[in-house]
Amino acid sequence: MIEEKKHKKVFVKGPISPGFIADSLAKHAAKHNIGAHSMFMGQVRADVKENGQVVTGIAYEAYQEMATETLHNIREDAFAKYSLTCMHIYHSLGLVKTGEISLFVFTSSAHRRAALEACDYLVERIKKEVQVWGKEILESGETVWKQPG
Amino acid sequence: MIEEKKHKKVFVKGPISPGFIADSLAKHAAKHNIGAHSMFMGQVRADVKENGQVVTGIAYEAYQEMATETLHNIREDAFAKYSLTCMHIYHSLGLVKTGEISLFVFTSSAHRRAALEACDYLVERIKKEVQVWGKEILESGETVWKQPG
Amino acid sequence: MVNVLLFGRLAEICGQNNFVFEAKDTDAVCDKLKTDFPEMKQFSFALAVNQIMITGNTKLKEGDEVALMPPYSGG
Amino acid sequence: MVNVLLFGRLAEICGQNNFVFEAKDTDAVCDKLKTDFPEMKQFSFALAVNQIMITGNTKLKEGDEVALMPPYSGG
Repeated sequence: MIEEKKHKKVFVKGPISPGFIADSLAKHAAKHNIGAHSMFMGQVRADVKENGQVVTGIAYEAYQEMATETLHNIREDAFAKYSLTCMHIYHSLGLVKTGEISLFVFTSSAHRRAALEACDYLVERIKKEVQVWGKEILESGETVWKQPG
Repeated sequence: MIEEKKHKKVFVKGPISPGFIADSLAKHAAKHNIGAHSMFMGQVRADVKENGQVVTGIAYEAYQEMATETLHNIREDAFAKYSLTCMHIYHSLGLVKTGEISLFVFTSSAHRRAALEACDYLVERIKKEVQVWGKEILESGETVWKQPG
Repeated sequence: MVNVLLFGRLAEICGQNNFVFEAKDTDAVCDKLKTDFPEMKQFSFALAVNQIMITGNTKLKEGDEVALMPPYSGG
Repeated sequence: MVNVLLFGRLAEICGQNNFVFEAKDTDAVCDKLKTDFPEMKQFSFALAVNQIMITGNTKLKEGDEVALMPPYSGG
């Protein structure tokens, strides 16, 4: 069980599509003890940088083995802290263009507070603790390392 | 503008499908100032009632004119309180079967805190303040008025 | 005449979700319904006049819409 | 020999994301990289040995994996 969770697939190549998100949701229709789903999606913004150049995408890299372990621990903490039925986390690797989704956090529970609070908790911990780095790609082709935020 | 918001369509007949949710998300790919989406979905549970009967669905009714006005005010409060790009709320009317979605709240913002907090805020206010009633339909055909919760 | 709307369990008790009758104020509406449908006395409900929540007795005029609403249970 | 992994900006500065060299402890790893790539001195980073975060100098043994990581910026 732990082994299985350890190897739960988190990283996906390229953006996370709305269709993938819909499929994830649809899979939970058979789980009749679920009353609440919370989702968070991170989308790549077209920020304007100091030099006036606009971000066209972010290229993500991860220290995958360590990030997977970190996410496993965050996941275990969330299961201990909140009464959850399901929890899914997906993060993109490689290029994700402006307007596309790079992070998808999905929690489900019988009652709403657990799903809502766990989703918030996961997003904050993922942003702060997971070994992932994003490099913003500007119109000119220049790159800027994304600041933690 | 206010007139348009007042008439924003909230109530939909029957369940809210994963495909509808995916389409709602996909429509935001062109909004390049969005960095974060939060979603909440309420799903009908197969609760076991005191008489041992299992819930097979919930039939929803609303005082539509008043509920629409209430939701308009909640929406305005959320826009004032949080720095949001978009906000969408959908609630089912009529029968929604176990495992199907009856409430969909969707907030988007540049940075994650606004979307996360606004989604939570909207869900709580909708549950407490909106003129909607659910009647649980049991296996036997009996009905039980849903308790607020 | 005022237009009385009933929701949820209250409509079920009264066998219909809409009545039109004479009433000078909201107390008169509630009294009439509790007399005609004694089971109404067992349940608490909120009142709105013309879609505005009210507390305490409120005078009614021709054509007003009075809604009797049990606790909400949407979502 | 230890396996040194570099991520994000640090890999860019060093022109590659992986070095294998002799080092008795993590201070030696950092000193070597800062000598070979002086720009490394300008950036703060965290260290992990065999995927465990460390603080302070840590002894290394043959085959250890040392990772130099700038502040995370995923999501």
